[in-house]
Amino acid sequence: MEISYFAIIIGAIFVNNVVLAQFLGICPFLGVSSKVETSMGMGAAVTFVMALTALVAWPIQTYILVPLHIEYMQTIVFILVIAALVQMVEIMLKKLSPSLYQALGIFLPLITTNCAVLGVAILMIQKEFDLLQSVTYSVATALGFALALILFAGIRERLDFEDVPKAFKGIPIALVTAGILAMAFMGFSGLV
Amino acid sequence: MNKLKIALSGILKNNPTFVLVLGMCPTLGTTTSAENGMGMGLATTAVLIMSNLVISLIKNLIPDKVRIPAFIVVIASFVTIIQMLMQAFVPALYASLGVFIPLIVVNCIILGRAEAFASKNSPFDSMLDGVGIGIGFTLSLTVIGAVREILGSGAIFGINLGFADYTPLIFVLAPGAFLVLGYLMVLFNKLAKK
Amino acid sequence: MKSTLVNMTAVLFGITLVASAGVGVVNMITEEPIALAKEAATKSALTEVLPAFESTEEQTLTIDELPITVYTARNGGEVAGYAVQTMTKQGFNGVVRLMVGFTPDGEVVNVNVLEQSETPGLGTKMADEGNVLLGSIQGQKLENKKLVGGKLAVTKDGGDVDALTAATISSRAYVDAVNRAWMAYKSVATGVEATDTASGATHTVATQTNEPAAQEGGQHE
Amino acid sequence: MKTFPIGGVHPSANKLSCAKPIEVLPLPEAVNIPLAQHIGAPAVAKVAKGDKVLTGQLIAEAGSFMSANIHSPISGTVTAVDMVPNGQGLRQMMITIKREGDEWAEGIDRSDKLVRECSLSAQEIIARIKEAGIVGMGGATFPTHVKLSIPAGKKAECLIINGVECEPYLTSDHRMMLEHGEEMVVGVTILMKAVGVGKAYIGIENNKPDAIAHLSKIAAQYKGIEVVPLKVRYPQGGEKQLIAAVTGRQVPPPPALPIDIGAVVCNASTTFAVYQAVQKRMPLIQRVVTITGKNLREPRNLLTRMGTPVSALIAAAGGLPENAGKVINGGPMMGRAMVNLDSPVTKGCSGITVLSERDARRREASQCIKCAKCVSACPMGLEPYFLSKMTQKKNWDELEARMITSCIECGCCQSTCPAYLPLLDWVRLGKQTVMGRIRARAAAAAPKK
Amino acid sequence: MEVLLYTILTLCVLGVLAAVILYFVAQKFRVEEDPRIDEVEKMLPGANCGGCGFAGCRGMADALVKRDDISDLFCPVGGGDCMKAIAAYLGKAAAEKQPEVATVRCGGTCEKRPRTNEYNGTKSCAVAASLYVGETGCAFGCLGFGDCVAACAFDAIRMNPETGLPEVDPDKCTACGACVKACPKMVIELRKKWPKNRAVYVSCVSKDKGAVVMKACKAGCIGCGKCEKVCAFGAITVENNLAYIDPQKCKLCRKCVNECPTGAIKLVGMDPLPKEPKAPAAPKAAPAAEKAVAKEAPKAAPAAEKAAAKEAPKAAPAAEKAAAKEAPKAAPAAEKAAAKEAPKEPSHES
Amino acid sequence: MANKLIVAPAPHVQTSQSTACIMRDVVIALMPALVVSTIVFGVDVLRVTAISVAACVVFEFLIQKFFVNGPLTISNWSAVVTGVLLAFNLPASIPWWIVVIGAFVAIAIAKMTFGGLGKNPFNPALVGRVFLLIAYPVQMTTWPMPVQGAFDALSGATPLAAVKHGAVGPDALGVQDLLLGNMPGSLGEVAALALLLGFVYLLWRRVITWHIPVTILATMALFAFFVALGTKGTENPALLWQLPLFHVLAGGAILGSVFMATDYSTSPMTVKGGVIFAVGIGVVTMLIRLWGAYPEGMSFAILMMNACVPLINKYVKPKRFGVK
Ligand SMILES: Cc1cc2nc3c(=O)[nH]c(=O)nc-3n(C[C@H](O)[C@H](O)[C@H](O)COP(=O)(O)O)c2cc1C
Ligand SMILES: Cc1cc2nc3c(=O)[nH]c(=O)nc-3n(C[C@H](O)[C@H](O)[C@H](O)COP(=O)(O)O)c2cc1C
Ligand SMILES: Cc1cc2nc3c(=O)[nH]c(=O)nc-3n(C[C@H](O)[C@H](O)[C@H](O)COP(=O)(O)O)c2cc1C
Ligand SMILES: Cc1cc2nc3c(=O)[nH]c(=O)nc-3n(C[C@H](O)[C@H](O)[C@H](O)CO)c2cc1C
Ligand code: SF4
Ligand code: SF4
Ligand code: SF4
Ligand code: SF4
Ligand code: FES
Repeated sequence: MEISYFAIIIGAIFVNNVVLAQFLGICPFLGVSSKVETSMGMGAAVTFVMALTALVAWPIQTYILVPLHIEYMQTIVFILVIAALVQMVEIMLKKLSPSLYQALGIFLPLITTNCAVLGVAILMIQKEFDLLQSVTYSVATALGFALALILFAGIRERLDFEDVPKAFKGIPIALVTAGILAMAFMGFSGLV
Repeated sequence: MNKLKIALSGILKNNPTFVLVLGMCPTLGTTTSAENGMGMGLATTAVLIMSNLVISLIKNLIPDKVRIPAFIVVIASFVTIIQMLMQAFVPALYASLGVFIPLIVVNCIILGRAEAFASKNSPFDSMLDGVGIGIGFTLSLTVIGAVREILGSGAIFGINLGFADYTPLIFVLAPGAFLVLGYLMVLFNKLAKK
Repeated sequence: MKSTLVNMTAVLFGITLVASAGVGVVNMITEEPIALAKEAATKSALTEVLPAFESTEEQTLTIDELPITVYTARNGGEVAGYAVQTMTKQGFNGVVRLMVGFTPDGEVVNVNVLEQSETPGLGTKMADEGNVLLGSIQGQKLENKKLVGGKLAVTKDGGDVDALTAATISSRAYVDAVNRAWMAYKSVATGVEATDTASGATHTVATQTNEPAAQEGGQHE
Repeated sequence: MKTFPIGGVHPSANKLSCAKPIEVLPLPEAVNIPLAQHIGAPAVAKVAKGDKVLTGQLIAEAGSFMSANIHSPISGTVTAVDMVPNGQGLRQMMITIKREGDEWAEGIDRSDKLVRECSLSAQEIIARIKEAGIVGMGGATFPTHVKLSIPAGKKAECLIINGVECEPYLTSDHRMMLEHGEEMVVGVTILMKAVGVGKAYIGIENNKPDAIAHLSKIAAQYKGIEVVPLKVRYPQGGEKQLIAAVTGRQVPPPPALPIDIGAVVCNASTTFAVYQAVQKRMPLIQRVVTITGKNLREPRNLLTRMGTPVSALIAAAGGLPENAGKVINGGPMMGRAMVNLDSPVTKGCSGITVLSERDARRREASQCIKCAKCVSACPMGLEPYFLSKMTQKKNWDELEARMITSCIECGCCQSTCPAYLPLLDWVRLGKQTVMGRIRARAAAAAPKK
Repeated sequence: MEVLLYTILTLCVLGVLAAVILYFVAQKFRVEEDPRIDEVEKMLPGANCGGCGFAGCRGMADALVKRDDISDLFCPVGGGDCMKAIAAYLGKAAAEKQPEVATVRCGGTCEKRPRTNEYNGTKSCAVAASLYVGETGCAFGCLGFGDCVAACAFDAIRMNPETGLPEVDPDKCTACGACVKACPKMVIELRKKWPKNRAVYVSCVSKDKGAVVMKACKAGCIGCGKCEKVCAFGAITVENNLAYIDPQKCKLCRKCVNECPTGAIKLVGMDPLPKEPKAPAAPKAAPAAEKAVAKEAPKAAPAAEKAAAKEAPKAAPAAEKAAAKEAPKAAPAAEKAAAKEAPKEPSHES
Repeated sequence: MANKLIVAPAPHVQTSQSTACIMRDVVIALMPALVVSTIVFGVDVLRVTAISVAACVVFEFLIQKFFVNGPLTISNWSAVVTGVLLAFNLPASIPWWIVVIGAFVAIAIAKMTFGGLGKNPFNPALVGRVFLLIAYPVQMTTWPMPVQGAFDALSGATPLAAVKHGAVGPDALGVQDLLLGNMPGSLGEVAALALLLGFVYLLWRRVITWHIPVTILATMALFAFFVALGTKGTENPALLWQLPLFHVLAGGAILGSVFMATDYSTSPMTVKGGVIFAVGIGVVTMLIRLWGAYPEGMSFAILMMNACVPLINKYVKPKRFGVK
């Protein structure tokens, strides 16, 4: 299927933002967004893992699951691969680049249980992308995640600073904010 | 520990949605109606009970380095089974829950409970914990779904309440999900405190 | 437990063995019901848009870069009608998928909306019974409509298909999908390739058990 | 017209006493002379209880380099050297003198004769200034001889005389420039010599056209002195703002000083005092003080001996009005509210402002509406709202990063806030704390070397 | 059947592959770390939810192990029990120390200390203190704007609107010292906490001369030195016109209280001695008692105090009342025991 | 002296321009547009505005009374501004209950949830508007015709919608019509000239500075210019000025840039930040207008950039004195 890369990118970042429109990866979105700097690290880590996932999951689907007619094993296989991969990257990063590990690695365990990663792997297969498209899609999705996360962290820092009403402090106000942000992002619909 | 307490704590004290704030994706993504919310809740509950049970059975056999992969394979298997069963017997619900069914695997609640509870407690207790948390999750999702359905489409469990023309559609869309959950959480905290 | 090579491997092997065996068995059990369910879904979509038929035969074409499936329904050897599963990406929120039924001589029998993610209350009206879009084409031969550049068009664009209120975009998408269906129908029914179709018919598989293009799970609401 | 580059406000000028000539306030019966009338170490008392002193006699000596001499403003007997409450009610070491006549110490030329020529060297000039105990009279009370001793490695390029008087109400510098313009300009030439520059600017806001005209005429007779009219805007008189307005150059953030960009700034009254000290050997024992306020019967400019109780000034202006709410030592933007009206006039006191109760009481603060008026009013380009809020949250590191130490405490932010938030109250506290932390850090780092 | 076979094959191969790769990667890239981090991580729920503000449980474990003060770290999933267990494991529970209590040393109530001006700036002691003397004539006393109240995280200190002075609830106070740091006037002191919250202290910090003090405040210490003379234990010193009672030397004999002409010495939790003090035995008994328990941190109260406790049963809690009545002779012992136990209480409370 | 002396730290003067005064000025600045709108659409305009303002004020009062402790602040007029601006974003034919829901969302969700005046990160009136747009798309996109001199070519669509769907070209409406408001549209967006009058008033009263509005409009015009250049510009030079002018005058561009993008609490605190913010709004607006599904992108663009404001405030600092 021919789809322009531009359309994939814009679509994944703005129009169908993972967090705000597709509801994937909400837990880290709410959990790791209280500081802008942290959320940048998380965004980078997710981008890395998602790209890696696409690179591994697509061949597995195309060259193993489909030929063997065991597509129903998609979920298990993908998640096993992702989990092992993430853990491996984490172990390696810790050794090879402690500074990078400090910046990104600490987010890695969180990512295993981030449904955005598995979600993207499944969706990219569903959308019948080829390998390059899949990688583009994954990275764009991750960037969308990072964008939402960083914007959101900025707002939450401000909310912390401003002493919002006690009852709303923390997650509730974050959810309300996310709701309004989602409304704003709806403005992009139809862009691609 | 009091067995009943284990099961009940998942509903109020450890409510996965309103207190632990876990598993937010399906909570937001599948609660367009009470029915969908409930369906998702039940599917998750089933996986949760079984994975808790199995993980607590095999907990002592698993080396540290492969703990996460091992747990996840167990969970994923149950999810796949549920997925196939739903596909076969409730295809409509399966279709409307979409990608969130396979994503039960990564629902933080399941792995979270596996690590926090099942890997430390007896199989029976773990199952009870699964039941409690599952019920808590299902109830929360049903309530959120119901609120969104009433506000957004003027119906509940598909029964039209007669004011559909006046309801703001936004509640069945993405922003509405966040808003409803946010305000319900405040409400829950207020009520739970009393 | 300590993480030695042997027990790490053994444990993961054991778990994957048991897990895969379990899942495999359940798969074997559910394979048939799933297929049946899918078939039932397709069938109900087909029966809704077609006159009575006994068997179908499936064919996938690519029209304007989108895959379109044509089901040729037969009663015995005779063609009872054509059901075209068609789609467009010009909906207000992306993909719209329709099943359009034609009589053998090209009259639109009915249209079934398989998938859409339009705005509830606006674009979703295209799936309502007796909506104006359907009303504009049901029971008619499309070549008799007011065509613009050989294609069906909404009134705003010079055609005579009435658009849904305040949802011109969705209406255009609907019409676009119907146009595609029409071309596919023409290419299959008359054997003539649709004039502006990029690539021709692809493979033809004459079994009913073959999976129709699955409904994508991307829809979220 | 020239002015400083960012921020600033336009408070109503209320220069009630600008047309009132300088008059001499009758000598007080007793004076209290604080030993710390300047920035730096307090002076060390040279007299004890019971000592007789003459007007202009040295009674306290500079305690260190950064300190200033103090002379007796009257003649009489020292009755006490003790802790006495100052204007803010805080106890301060003061010398109390009971007046007996007005006998002057020897060597002081009290005539009005203008002495233009000055043949002293720069060192000698600075020595005389030091001896006369001159400190900045623009409010900061920085010992002038310290300011004029250019540190090794630095070079002054120009002298700027601060005749801006941007504070509302105050007119003492204005009157000084009008009535003693000649002497002041001679003072400028002396200061130029002291710091070794050939160029001096006298910055005056153009709401004092008479002073601009008067001084321009006089300055024309001298080489290298230029009167620079400035657009009216508070805090033009702030040292950094004035330098930027006149020369276009900006002093970098602390710890940089004006001298780092070659500028030396002296207040107009200080310059006059320098003239008197160098040419007439007159120590700094009196100054012009504006006593003003909308409800005062008679706002005036009074030549006042140091140590005179503020109450005497108020009495000379017709007494404290019935509805008086606040008495401020200085002007309403930067002055300090007083609790003790018996406290003395000091070297840095250019005016006493009396506000009615209605004007004095702060309006009720509400919440910040993020109008950013404080940000655009801040002449130092700071974010007062953030600084204030962060001080309340005790986020000192962030405060330092946001350059709270640059704040000149001008009050533009607070006076412009439509929510009436007490911004400067907090910013000042935050600044003090952060400066303390910086000093502590420096102290901790020092011994290691 | 074929499909089943492939299923099993694929997954098992992947599983084994994952295990082998993970093993070798872990071997090759092993990093030495504080083993306690692993332990603590295990004690955490492992939900990796990020709810603690760290990225995953390991981040939290790392912080728990590495930070000295872990009181502001909290795992919402594990809850209080989990945090307690970890604190115990890491041995980071607050070290036990002599119990202390924040004590406000200013008696200048609204009534005793007339307001001379009206403060209209930010209601903050720090702001007011850096501006001027305060609303009263006393340059040393409490300003009354409650910085200390705002500083207390335990709601242990409250402003009494009647007196305009802060009051410490000794049962809630954890002696964290936040208020002491917050007070710009250094009015608050952490003093030894006696059983039943008893205390004797000079409730004034003014170093002004007596005459100045008397003008500003009727409750201030004028530095007359009478208390210093009457104290048998040398606990009181007068310096800069201000008396100070050393809590380590004070035996709560209360003689100074009656001596003070302005009432600046405050007595808490006990009735004052009768106006004409007789109690001849007391001073003598005391040193003996002191010697006996010299090693015990909070020294036993002298017998005289016991007598007082009997005289004022309403002040003392029921249990002690009973003890005092039943065995007046044994009282000192009982009290001693109580005193020994006392120190542990507050740290449990925290 | 009657009382005790009052003591406070300097400064001892405060501005007379209070919060209430500023908000009142905004209301005054909106009045010309209200008058023009009433002439164009009839008394319905007053009905909608009155309901909106009343509902906003009542909701704010109720919430402060029963849910938040703290002083009542309805006297600061900010709810009135929100009410008027919300009304200005609605079609005149909107049913009353939708207005009330919009006011509720604006005040209760977008403003008071965050702590009220000055703390909300998103523009309340716009949140209300966008909420309604998504919730009641039919009612929100049904535009009444001007009571006099209906403009046929548009047949009930706003000029932007009409142009977007290719029904007419950007030159279909004369500049005069756009300036005077002779077109279907929401209450406040139709009268460019009246809005500009309000702009001048706000500038004069020093309520806002020119940076944000002018930058937004300039960005939009530039964007449109380049688009025109890139598409048909070479064949039809008139388009080079028609398209930019059209986009600046039509729809909510002026209303949004003058009154809504300048909302204090939801715009950056520095001039530099404001310019970045404004460029963002201009670009996003044009993206949505030209290629998105919605004919009008101003509301979404402002909300989207509102979300960026905390980051802008964090990283864009004012020009510090003495720092190069
Ligand atoms: C919240 C919202 C949702 C919309 N959803 C749709 C939709 O699903 N389908 C559609 O064609 N237009 C949709 N629109 C677009 C507008 O209604 C657009 O003006 C309309 O499609 C074209 O106008 P007309 O059909 O009245 O000529 C939506 C608009 C809004 C504000
Ligand atoms: C620690 C310190 C050192 C100073 N050193 C010099 C100096 O070497 N040369 C100089 O011209 N001014 C010096 N100053 C004076 C200041 O630049 C300035 O004139 C004084 O602080 C009063 O200015 P203000 O009223 O604007 O605050 C110094 C000031 C301080 C506080
Ligand atoms: C906000 C502010 C406003 C000031 N306004 C004046 C003023 O109007 N006139 C003046 O002579 N000094 C004013 N000063 C003091 C000057 O900064 C500086 O200290 C003085 O001009 C140096 O001269 P001096 O040391 O001779 O006083 C002001 C200072 C500040 C911080
Ligand atoms: C210049 C200016 C513009 C304003 N714009 C809006 C606006 O667009 N929407 C709104 O709800 N309130 C607006 N207000 C009112 C008020 O600031 C707004 O309710 C705050 O966002 C509430 O915190 C405005 C106020 C001013 C001074
Ligand atoms: S007082 Fe400080 S922060 Fe406020 S305007 Fe002046 S320099 Fe800026
Ligand atoms: S001037 Fe006042 S209201 Fe405006 S931003 Fe600054 S602190 Fe807030
Ligand atoms: S701040 Fe600390 S020491 Fe002070 S009262 Fe509170 S708990 Fe006690
Ligand atoms: S004790 Fe200190 S901090 Fe507390 S109110 Fe008094 S002056 Fe303020
Ligand atoms: S359920 Fe937790 S990230 Fe999606």
